[in-house]
Amino acid sequence: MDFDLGDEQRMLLDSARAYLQREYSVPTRRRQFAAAENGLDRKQWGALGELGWLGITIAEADGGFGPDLVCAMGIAELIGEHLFASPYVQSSLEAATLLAELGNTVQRGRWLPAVASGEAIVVLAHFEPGMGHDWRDVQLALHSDNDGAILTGRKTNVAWGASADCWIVTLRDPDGALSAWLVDPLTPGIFAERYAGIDGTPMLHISFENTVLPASARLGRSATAALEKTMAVSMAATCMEAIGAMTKLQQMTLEYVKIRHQFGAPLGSFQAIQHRLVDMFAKVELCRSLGWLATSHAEAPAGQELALSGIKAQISDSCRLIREEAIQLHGGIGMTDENDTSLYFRRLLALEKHLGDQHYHFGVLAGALAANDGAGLYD
Amino acid sequence: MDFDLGDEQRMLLDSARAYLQREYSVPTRRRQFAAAENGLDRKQWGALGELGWLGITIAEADGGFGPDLVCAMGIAELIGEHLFASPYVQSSLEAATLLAELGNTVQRGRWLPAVASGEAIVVLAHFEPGMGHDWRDVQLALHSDNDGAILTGRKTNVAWGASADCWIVTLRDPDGALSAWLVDPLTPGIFAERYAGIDGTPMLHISFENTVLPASARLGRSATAALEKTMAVSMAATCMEAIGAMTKLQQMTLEYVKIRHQFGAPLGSFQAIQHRLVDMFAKVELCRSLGWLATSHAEAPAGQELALSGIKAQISDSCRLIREEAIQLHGGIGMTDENDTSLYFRRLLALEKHLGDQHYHFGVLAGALAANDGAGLYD
Amino acid sequence: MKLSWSQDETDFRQEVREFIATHLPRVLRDKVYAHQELGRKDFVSWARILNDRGWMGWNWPVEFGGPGWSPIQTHIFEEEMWIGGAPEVFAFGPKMLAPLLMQFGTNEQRDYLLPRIRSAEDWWCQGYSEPNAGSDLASLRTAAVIDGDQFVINGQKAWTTYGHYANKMFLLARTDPDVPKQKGISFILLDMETPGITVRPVVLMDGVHEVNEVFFDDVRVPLSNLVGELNKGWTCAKALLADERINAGKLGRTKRELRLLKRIANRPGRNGQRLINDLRYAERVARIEVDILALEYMTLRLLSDLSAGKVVGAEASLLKWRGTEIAQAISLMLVDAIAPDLHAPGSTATNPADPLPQALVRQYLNWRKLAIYGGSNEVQHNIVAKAALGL
Amino acid sequence: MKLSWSQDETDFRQEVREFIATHLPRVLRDKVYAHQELGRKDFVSWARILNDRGWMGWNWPVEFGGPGWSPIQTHIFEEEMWIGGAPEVFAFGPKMLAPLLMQFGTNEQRDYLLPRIRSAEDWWCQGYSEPNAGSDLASLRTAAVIDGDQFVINGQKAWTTYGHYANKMFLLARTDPDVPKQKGISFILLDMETPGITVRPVVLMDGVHEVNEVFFDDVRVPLSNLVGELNKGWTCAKALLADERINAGKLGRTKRELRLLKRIANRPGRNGQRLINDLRYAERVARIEVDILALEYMTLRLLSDLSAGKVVGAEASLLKWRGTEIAQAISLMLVDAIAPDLHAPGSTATNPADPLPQALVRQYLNWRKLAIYGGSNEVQHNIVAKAALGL
Repeated sequence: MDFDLGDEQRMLLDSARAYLQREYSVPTRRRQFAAAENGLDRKQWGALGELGWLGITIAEADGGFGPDLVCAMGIAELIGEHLFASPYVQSSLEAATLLAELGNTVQRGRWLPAVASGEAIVVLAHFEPGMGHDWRDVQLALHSDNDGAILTGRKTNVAWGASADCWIVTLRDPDGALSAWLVDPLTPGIFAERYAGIDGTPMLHISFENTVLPASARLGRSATAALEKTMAVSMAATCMEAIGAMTKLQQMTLEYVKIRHQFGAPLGSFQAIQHRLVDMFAKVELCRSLGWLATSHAEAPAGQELALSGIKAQISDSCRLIREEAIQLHGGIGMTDENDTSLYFRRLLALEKHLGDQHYHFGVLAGALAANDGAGLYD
Repeated sequence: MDFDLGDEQRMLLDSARAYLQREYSVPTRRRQFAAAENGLDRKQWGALGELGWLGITIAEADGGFGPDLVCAMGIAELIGEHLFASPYVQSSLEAATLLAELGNTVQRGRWLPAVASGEAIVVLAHFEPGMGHDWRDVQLALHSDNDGAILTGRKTNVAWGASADCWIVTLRDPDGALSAWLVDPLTPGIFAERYAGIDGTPMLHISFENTVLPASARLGRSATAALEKTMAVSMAATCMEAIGAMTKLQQMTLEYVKIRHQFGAPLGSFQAIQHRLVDMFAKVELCRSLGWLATSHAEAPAGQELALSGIKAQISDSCRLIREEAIQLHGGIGMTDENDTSLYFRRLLALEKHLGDQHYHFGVLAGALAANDGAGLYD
Repeated sequence: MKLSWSQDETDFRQEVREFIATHLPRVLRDKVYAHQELGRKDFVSWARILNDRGWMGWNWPVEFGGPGWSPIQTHIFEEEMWIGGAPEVFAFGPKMLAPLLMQFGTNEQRDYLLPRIRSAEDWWCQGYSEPNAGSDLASLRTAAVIDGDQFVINGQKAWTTYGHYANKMFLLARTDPDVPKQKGISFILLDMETPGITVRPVVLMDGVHEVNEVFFDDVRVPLSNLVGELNKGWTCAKALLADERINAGKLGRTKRELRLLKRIANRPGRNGQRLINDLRYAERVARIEVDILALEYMTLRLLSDLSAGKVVGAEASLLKWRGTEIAQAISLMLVDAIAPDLHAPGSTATNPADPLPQALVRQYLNWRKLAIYGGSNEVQHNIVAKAALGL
Repeated sequence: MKLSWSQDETDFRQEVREFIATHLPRVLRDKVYAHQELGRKDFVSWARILNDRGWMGWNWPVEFGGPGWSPIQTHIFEEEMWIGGAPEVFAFGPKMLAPLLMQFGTNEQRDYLLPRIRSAEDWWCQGYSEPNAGSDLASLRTAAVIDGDQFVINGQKAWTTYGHYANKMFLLARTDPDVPKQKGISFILLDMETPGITVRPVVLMDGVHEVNEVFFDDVRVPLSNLVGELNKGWTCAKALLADERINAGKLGRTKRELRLLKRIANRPGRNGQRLINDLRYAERVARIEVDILALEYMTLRLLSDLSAGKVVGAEASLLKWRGTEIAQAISLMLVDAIAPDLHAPGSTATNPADPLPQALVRQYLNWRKLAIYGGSNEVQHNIVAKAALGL
């Protein structure tokens, strides 16, 4: 049992924290979404590469400085805390994991150093309309001859898709196995529609119409095991981001009740309010313990799927409680679009649902308990 | 929509309230269980007959003063409030309903006037070991020739069984239908074991070993419809009794926090405590509204089974909340056997479980919603 | 005691239902059912249809031009309006100001204003809340100073719902700064066109402009716009606040959303499964159904008390907070039912043919307000603690 | 960072587990698993076995005769004790008084008392709570007046757990009535045989005699029984209370009850159905499992902090209240699982061959205390509000 960070990890995270405090704020996020073409400043992205954020998940042999998942999860937590809008999780965690697990020498050489430096952004196009919470439920099928694949169908909820230089698209092979493909967004037969996620994140809805992918675009043979690992990593990152955002929102609420006066006294002097803030604090601290456990599991995800489900379930549940309490304790002011609280609220709603909400994941656990005569997270 | 009691109903309930206030208290209950053979004072029981309690559910033609279920439910509420220990629900509601629905002239004449006067006590022996919450799951089967029935097997949880002059035993006919039989407790081949329910109520566990019941003991042909009505009535009475007990426990807790000082002030001056008492009050008032609806449904139970399940579920849930909050707000003193709070706690646990707890009844509702495309209590 | 609908009540409900079915324009109804934004015109056009039937003052006595219905009838009417998909008739004019004018207004005020409320010629907004006086309403600071035969108003109101639609406002202003909080407040009417008034839109996190800030800079209104006595405005406001709370449960709307929830939960997903067949989800629906049932019969019980002339006090607070809790719970369940396909308010939906999912997210975001406005649910708890429990 | 057990930790756990498996008398283990009442002899016999192995002072440093384990090892040891079905070794002597003697005691007190705690020769009880000083401990009134070389103690203690088994008590008494609450309190040891002490049994609603009232009528004890400085007893008590809170989670016991819960939920009913196959019930189990997981890793995180020499403050309160909430939730689920067959404590069961159901009801009733004693969960909230949030 070792809960401590190493010195190098601590240094990288300290510098990341300092960077975000200096360079980023919620107003920056608003300007970012309002101004930049895809909501992303590529120059800043390059700077992150230099700071070591983007390559920390990538082996040195592939042009990175890692892999160090613990550090990456620490960055995810900071991203959540600062509501930093970027394809960090998509490119440096999801795509980098898939490329490292599945890519051949050419594919790795083409993309991993570029992801690590920030030169390239690669994102996963995985979800499908009506897919629900089960990431395994991929139905988009390829029709292939040996030279490649022909696709017709749709992917959706592709976060930062319009900023990407390359997509990794997941498909069903004719034999039902999962496969992953590197796809140039400019390939003929692709139509992308932009929209914003509930928290403002730029998203893509992608339609394929007889799109032809060359055989060389295929990443490895079966993508199932690599996707399992990727989803474990992504789930842990989602948890850590949520923990960062909850921590910040709980602190904002605490500060607010200390200054807001009603009935001649600060709100925070009323015991009923105090106890609710204590419950928020407790929820966040319990989630933080689970978040580091998720990180630990993401490093060696074999056999930890159920535990990750449980952790995501609890953290999703807390996302709801923390955001709803934060608004209620702020009162009307917290509901306004111009107040930061409402942005954290919407981000926490997105994180609650992303990769499965509490109802889905408690269902996974319940199903396992019922099927295994009561064996679940504990025997 | 008429929520008002009639004048006669009001008078009877006023006199019942006055009687209980004058003649009964929790210490009386303790003495009653400690002293009387079966926990019942037959002289007092006769007095209740004279006051009109026992015959209020029975038609005048059968020697009663009713039937007036609204009044009977009002009495059930008072019984709950005073923790009055008696076979009122068993004899005057359950048995009287079954006798009225199923009895022939001889059977009615023999038992109903005696139940109404208090001369006789009749109770239902219905539950079976391992039966769970579904009252329809009767498995004790009769082996019959046309002259009657031969029984081997067990009934349990027979409240006030040892005080009864007659039991009504429910059985499965050879064709699977439910039937009900009048059984003299002294019939050869019957062995009864006494025990106390969680709240102290005297209970019987009954074993039948080749017990022979004459054909004349049979109540009507099929007992299904009559049992459905009986259970609706009994469920409403359980709800009303729970409401009475919750009301009293909530009041006791309110009074306690007003006098108990901690940290230099009455507990009731702390806002967190105040809000919890308000939530208790709200729960009880919402239950009260449901309780009267249950009463109304018990008068015409056809098609109301689902609604009664929903009402019992909510009230069972509140039984838990109210008793647990009452103890927590009393602190240690409420947990002692000699404190009234602990008696109400145990009674509310019994009422929560009796005739199905919240988990069972919400399950009934959930099952219906799933089976009927979402049609439940509302369309 | 008979807790079922009488023939008269059933007939009355039928009459209301048929009127809505025949007179509510389909396009309006469809907008409401689809949770699309309604404009001023939409609201006013329906109000005029109601007025033609004599129902705009639906909770008014006959002497003031209302139908003279019982509290239970009023309840049935409102429920049918919600369930039938009618645009909301906002309480500000007909249900909040009007009863107050009947009780405290002068004859001139009544004669002039009540008919204009009924005909929807006037759209009233409420000037109560201020940035530093939320649930602690009595700490308001907007001042009205008497200058000759006029009040001169300076200050700021917040959270003014549909202030940008309204041509009139009733407000609470401080007319005596030297006495304790509640004592120096007056209840004043004003025209939104009066010089010195600025209405600033406030967009909530659902992306919708519904509330406003209203600024008063030397706004002059005649003294005759005072309702009731000078410095006795709190008495008026209190009567009105209680009314607002009974109204706030909005049981009919909750039932309408429950119906929608079931429709969505009963839709086959892409693998043919229906959410309602998951017993865990079905139990959540079951629990909310019973919660609604309890609230409904609690409401009917209090309305019945009201009919019998009893005073309904702290229990109205209970209806407000339980009603809003249940509404919020349903709005969350709706979001859960459509997740993970959540899109930002105002963003293009993946399937523009079905804008409902997006509208449901908007509703969830918007309905956070229910537990905050009209006296937060925490304040309702304080009220019950004091009034009902003596704490 | 590596949140999995090291080889050393696994080996240590195995060592403890094997010791329990080989040295814990079966009859004791079976009684514990079946939730049967244990007597003084049962507890003491197990304590002596532990002492023979050198583990009775399991959280003590080597210099005082303990094994010198790390906080994580201590945690593993306690967990295995619970899971293995060992009788509880009550904290009063080894875990509460002993660390305090090590910190504040005189050499004489340590040399005489610590070995007697390890050998279970002394059974200590705690004299803190009073009828009017529950969670507000500092308002206690029991007085100790100095008379020559003795304290003369008068007053009353309440909720004295196993006071009828104990031969010694440590108590807080007021030694200076003229200063504010916390300031005039001293920490005093006494012999339960001292004249003037009356122990009155208090039966709780589970029908069990576990706690007592203890009355002091001119009880004389030597001044040398004072621990620490005169009037500085609160400092001692505070150190001890924090310790009590970390202990109060009793995670291992919770895991043991979870295992029992699953065994019961997995038993076929009379129609062959198993409770665990009801996904609604399975979800309840799933939720409690994740609650336990969160509490477990929160505990390990704090123990890790403790090992690193960091001060663990308000978070210990959190462990106490979450731990007891979860334990209570499991005790309720156990009752739900065996309902409706609930019988009174002490009543003949329908099936005396299986007294477990009755014991589980007794446990549910008894465990209401968890959220009350050791500083109620409400007081824990107050502590966190002040200490961690600055409210």
